[in-house]
Amino acid sequence: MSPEELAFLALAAIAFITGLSALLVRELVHTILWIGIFFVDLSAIYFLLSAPFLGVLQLGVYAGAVTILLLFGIMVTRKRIFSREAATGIGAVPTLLSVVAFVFLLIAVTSLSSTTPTFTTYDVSALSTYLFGAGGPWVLLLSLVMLAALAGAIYLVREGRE
Amino acid sequence: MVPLAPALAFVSISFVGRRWPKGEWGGWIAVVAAGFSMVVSVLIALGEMGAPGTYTDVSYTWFNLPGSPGAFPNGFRLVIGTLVDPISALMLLVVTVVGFLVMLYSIGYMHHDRGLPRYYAELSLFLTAMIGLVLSDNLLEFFLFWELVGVCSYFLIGFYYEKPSAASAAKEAFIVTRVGDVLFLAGIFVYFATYATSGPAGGWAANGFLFAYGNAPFLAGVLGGNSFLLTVAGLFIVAGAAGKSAQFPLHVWLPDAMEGPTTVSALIHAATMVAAGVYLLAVTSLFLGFTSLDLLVIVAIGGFTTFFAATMAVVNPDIKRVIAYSTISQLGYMVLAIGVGGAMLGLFHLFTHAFFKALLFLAAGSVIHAIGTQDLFKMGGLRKTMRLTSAAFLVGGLALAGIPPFGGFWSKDDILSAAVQAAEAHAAYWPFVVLAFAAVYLTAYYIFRVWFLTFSGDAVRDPSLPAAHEGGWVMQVPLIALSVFAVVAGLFVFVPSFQTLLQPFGVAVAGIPPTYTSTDLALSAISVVLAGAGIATAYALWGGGRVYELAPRSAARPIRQLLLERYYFKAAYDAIGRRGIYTLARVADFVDRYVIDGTVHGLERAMGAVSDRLRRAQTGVVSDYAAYVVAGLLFVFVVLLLVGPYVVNAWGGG
Amino acid sequence: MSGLTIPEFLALASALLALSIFGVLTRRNFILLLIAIEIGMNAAILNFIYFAAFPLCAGHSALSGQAIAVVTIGFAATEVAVGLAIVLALNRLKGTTNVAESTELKL
Amino acid sequence: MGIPILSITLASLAVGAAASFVAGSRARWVALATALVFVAETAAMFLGAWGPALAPGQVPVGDAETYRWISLPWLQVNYALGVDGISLVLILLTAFLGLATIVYSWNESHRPGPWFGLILLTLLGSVGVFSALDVLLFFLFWEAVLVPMFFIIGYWGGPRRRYAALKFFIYTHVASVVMLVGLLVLVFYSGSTSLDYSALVARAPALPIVTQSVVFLALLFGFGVKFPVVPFHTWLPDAHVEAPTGGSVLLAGLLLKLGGYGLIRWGILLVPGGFLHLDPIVYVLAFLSIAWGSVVALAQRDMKRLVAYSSINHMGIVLLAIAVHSSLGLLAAVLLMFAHGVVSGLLFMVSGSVHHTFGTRDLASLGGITPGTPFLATMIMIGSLASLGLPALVSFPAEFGALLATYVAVSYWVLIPLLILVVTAAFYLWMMQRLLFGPPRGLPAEGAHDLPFFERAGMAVLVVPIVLFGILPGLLVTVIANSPIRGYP
Repeated sequence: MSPEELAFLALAAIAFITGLSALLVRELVHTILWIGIFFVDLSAIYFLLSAPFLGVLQLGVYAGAVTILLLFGIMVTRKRIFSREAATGIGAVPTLLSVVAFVFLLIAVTSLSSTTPTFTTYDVSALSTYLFGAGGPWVLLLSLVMLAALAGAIYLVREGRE
Repeated sequence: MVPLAPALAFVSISFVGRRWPKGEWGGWIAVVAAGFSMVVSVLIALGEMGAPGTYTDVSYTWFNLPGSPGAFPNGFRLVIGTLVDPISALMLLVVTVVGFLVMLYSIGYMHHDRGLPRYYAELSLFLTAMIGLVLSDNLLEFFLFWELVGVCSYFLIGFYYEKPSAASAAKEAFIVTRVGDVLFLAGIFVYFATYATSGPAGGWAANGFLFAYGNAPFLAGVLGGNSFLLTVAGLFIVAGAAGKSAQFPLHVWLPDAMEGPTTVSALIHAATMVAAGVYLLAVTSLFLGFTSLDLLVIVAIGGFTTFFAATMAVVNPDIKRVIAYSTISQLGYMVLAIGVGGAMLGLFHLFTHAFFKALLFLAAGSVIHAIGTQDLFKMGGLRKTMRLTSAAFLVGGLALAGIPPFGGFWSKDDILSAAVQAAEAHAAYWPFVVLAFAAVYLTAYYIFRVWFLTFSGDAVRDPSLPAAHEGGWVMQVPLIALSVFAVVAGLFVFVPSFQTLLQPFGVAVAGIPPTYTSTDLALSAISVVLAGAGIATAYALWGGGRVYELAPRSAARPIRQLLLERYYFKAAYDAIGRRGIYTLARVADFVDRYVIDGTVHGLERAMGAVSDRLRRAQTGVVSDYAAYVVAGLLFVFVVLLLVGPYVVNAWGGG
Repeated sequence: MSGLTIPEFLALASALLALSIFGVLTRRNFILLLIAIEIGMNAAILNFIYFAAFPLCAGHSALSGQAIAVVTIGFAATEVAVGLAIVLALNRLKGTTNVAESTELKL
Repeated sequence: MGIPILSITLASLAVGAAASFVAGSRARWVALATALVFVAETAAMFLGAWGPALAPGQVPVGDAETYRWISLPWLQVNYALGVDGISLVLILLTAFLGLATIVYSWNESHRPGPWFGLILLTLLGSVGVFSALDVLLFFLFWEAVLVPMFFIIGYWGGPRRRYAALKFFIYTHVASVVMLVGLLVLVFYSGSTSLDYSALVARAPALPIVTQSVVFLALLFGFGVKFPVVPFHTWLPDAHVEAPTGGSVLLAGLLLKLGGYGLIRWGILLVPGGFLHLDPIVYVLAFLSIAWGSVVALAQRDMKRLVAYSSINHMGIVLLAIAVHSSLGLLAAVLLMFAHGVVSGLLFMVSGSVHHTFGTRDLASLGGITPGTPFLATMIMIGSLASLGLPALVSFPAEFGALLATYVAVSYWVLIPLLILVVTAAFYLWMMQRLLFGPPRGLPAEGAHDLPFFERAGMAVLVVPIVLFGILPGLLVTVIANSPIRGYP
């Protein structure tokens, strides 16, 4: 077993545990903590897959901005920041559904060709060339959506003040 | 050209008739048109007499579907045309002569009625259609005019439409004959389909399906001489003829049809339209052919009806109805004649019968016109005030009874001797031949019962009736003319040039002219003796103004009741029609309204209930919706995963 | 990076997606819903990046995998921003962030 | 044909309809002018109709017009119009009925603008259905007939008009959706990206029998509801009873024919294999409709309901003639559709006039109307006699052909429809006896006036084809034969 493999398995285990913990803990602020770790952990996986730009992006956007935003949301909507959520039952049906989904996905995944494909790496500059060349429409679309989202978010937040 | 004149009369009277100040104007137009047709018909008949067996056919395409492979390789072609041959010339004479005389008589008889333009228009239309029927050169055209005369009959029976009994009699007549008509149509289908799918290519494509002398051997050849199909087709034709000619068991409508004016009864329900059934049988037997089973059925129907109808005539108190039963009975003789292979003998009887039966009806009409009732038991002693009518009725009665030398004797006698000959070959015919002989006795009895009740005696039995008087000259001339015909029509058979009209193939037909061997003479003697016995019985019971009453406890009373109720046939048909079919219709209507629509409404309510349940699933909680989405997606995926490969294979691989 | 094969790797993504579904279906707090959705998004991004690194068929421009991942991260961030705006509006209107208590969708 | 006569016809009807909507009380003149123009255009089409005969697989090309409409790599929709003998005869029927209806309802005072506009829209849709040669175009016109009829029933109708209009709409709309699904399935299975009829008719008959059968079932349901075939018929009596007279005339005269036309053009010509496979079902439905319509009609007291059930009976015979699947049968089916169109149009007009004149259509409470209203009585007679198949009137050659073809195909089964003809005669005679004969009953005390001029004129417009084509059916037969039915056995 190669070091990369070992590293991946460890990171994967961490990702699953942190994700689960983020959803299950009853203290919302702890959730933010767990999800932060989760994002950082995924960022490491991206590095492992030789996608350093995305790893950085993950760190910046998710581990940074999104986590802060979520924390901010909790702070605004709560009178006391550290308060436990009411216990919610886990529920048989959702569990069953998610287990079925997992099994189904596993089956789907194993049905894919398991021949080890060649590992390819990319330059960051190649990615940026692609993004602002052939992938231009994607970026354009993203910017449009962001603009619309900006307007929408402002509207949503403003409306109640009047 | 023959039917054109009455057709023009029909059109002109129906469009402008109401504007004319007097109904008679239309009547005169109709009379002139009918007279014109009569003259042309006589010319045609003379032409046929001059050249025996002439067969002239002129036809036009009516309906043409070009050929295509498969069922109709030579296309589909229906034609309309006129066929002039000896027998159509004969029928033409009957139709136009009686038609003209009845039209003339109508001017006087219908004088007091309202709606005369309608009457003359319908009568002219009838004459047009009847002439068209006689001149038809194929079965379809025959059927077309067949239905048209049926409709005219319907309207004319219902001429006094304010009378509910007239309206319902008209309906009954139409529906009962319609039963025969649709079966006739089925028969046409068999012949047409046989001919269209395997007919001679050139002949079919060029001429369509015509009455042609070659058809009978052709059909017998294609279908096999005694085949099931040919038999069935023949039976369908027989059913159609039975409906039109009021033969058992479709006889019920004719007595009720007497609700129409007497002139109509004379023309349509005695001389022409009802004879169309016989004509159809004759034409079919000549051109298309019957199988032996068909012939047995025809003999059975004819012989039985002859007797059956005569029994009902014996007790009836209504002067017109007695004559109507006698018509049914006489038509039975004609049918019998066709069944025993003497189609031309049947047509000859049709010829003589048309005259003497029209005479009887017109004479009866004269009586009704004079005293305004049809009840025999109210009449009496009219011989004194209505000498001409009484004499005319007597002539008609003698002709009907079959007393030589009057018309009915010669034709009926021929039929009976032919029937006996045939029965010697086919033992199964015997019962019906015997019935036919028995009917001779009954016929003489009932018609003289009518004569004695009406004309003999001293005075009218019901004093409230108006004083009797003869009608005007327009009514007397037809009576005289028809009396002459009634006497001499039977003798025509000895005229060689007239014989050619009864020899459609231009060759001699058995019994034309009648041969008198010793057997024939014996049979004639029997029938004359039977007729004389009938007259004697009538005189004994009713002569000199007597009225014969059955003893109160007589065993004959129930029989009389049975006969008066017409063997309960009408009641039974009414029950089938009203109780049976109408009840079925009510049930079907109920099913339609409540079961089918109820199912629809039930579905609607069920949908409502289901959606009401489903609505509860809408909790409004986002998570629940998400659960539905996920479950649905997963379901689709799983199904695709499990079934997908098979589907892909089934579609031919992807 | 030679030892890693597709199933092992994608198994992680599958597990994360299942986790995300589980979260969305059970959690009642709006913010937790958002977090669960983000986990699912990350599972998807992970797949994109993975298939960029191990393209299934040669010659395919695998760079698009990474490009889409970039765009998706952008979308995800946007989504969180809008989601939080909704949370704020909801909180102001109803005084709660519990989705079970906002049932406007019900007929 | 250099002149796009079909497009001109459709355009003139559309312009007329639009003008009627805004013309207010002058709409009747607009409508009359449009109808006359329409008649002239129909006549022009007939003059161009004597072209060469068509083979079974061939597209009708009488006046073919094709323009690309929607062009996508995976979908080609054309604006394609064309007529052959079948369509032409039915367009002629449309012309007669349109003119008659407009003249008959000349004195419509209740919002005449929309009334005449909607009638013209119905005509427009019908002509479109009869000439469209593209699935999408056909469907658009098909639906375009439904909508105006819905409003005609729902706005000008009788007391239960809302129920009737809704029932009519739901039934026929569900049916048309099923029909559309069937046609689209056919298009996609045939591997063609074009919705054009010519593309379909070239490929569809070669599809596997199973596919064809499934498609045919969908089409049979879709067109069958329109026919209507028992047991999907209950919308018809309700719609007729509630519809205004003009609506009834168009409903019976035209809308039912859309079903028959659709089944021929888009049904059996496209999926002959499936049709033959499922032929027994069609026979059963046809016999059922014939018997059911006639027997139920016998129990009706409302004149319009009676005529409506007789329509079910007659359209059953049309279905039977189609089921026979021979050239004679198809010919007779088209001829019978024409005949039934004009005859039932006339009968619904007289029912409407009876209602206007005497205030009721209840046969049990009316009687002896002949002396007071002889013209109306004559029309009732002509209509009834034509409907029961009297020779020399237009139904007879059609019924004769249909039943003869039935006999050739299924031999003695033909006795079922034949004996039902007796029942048909019975209920019409019963109606005439009740209404025309006997002592006067239920008449207004001051005596009824015979019909106003425009009602007479409207009926006269329909009597002309009834008598003319009854005596000379060959005129129509020659035209109908100029169509793919020539290729059938």
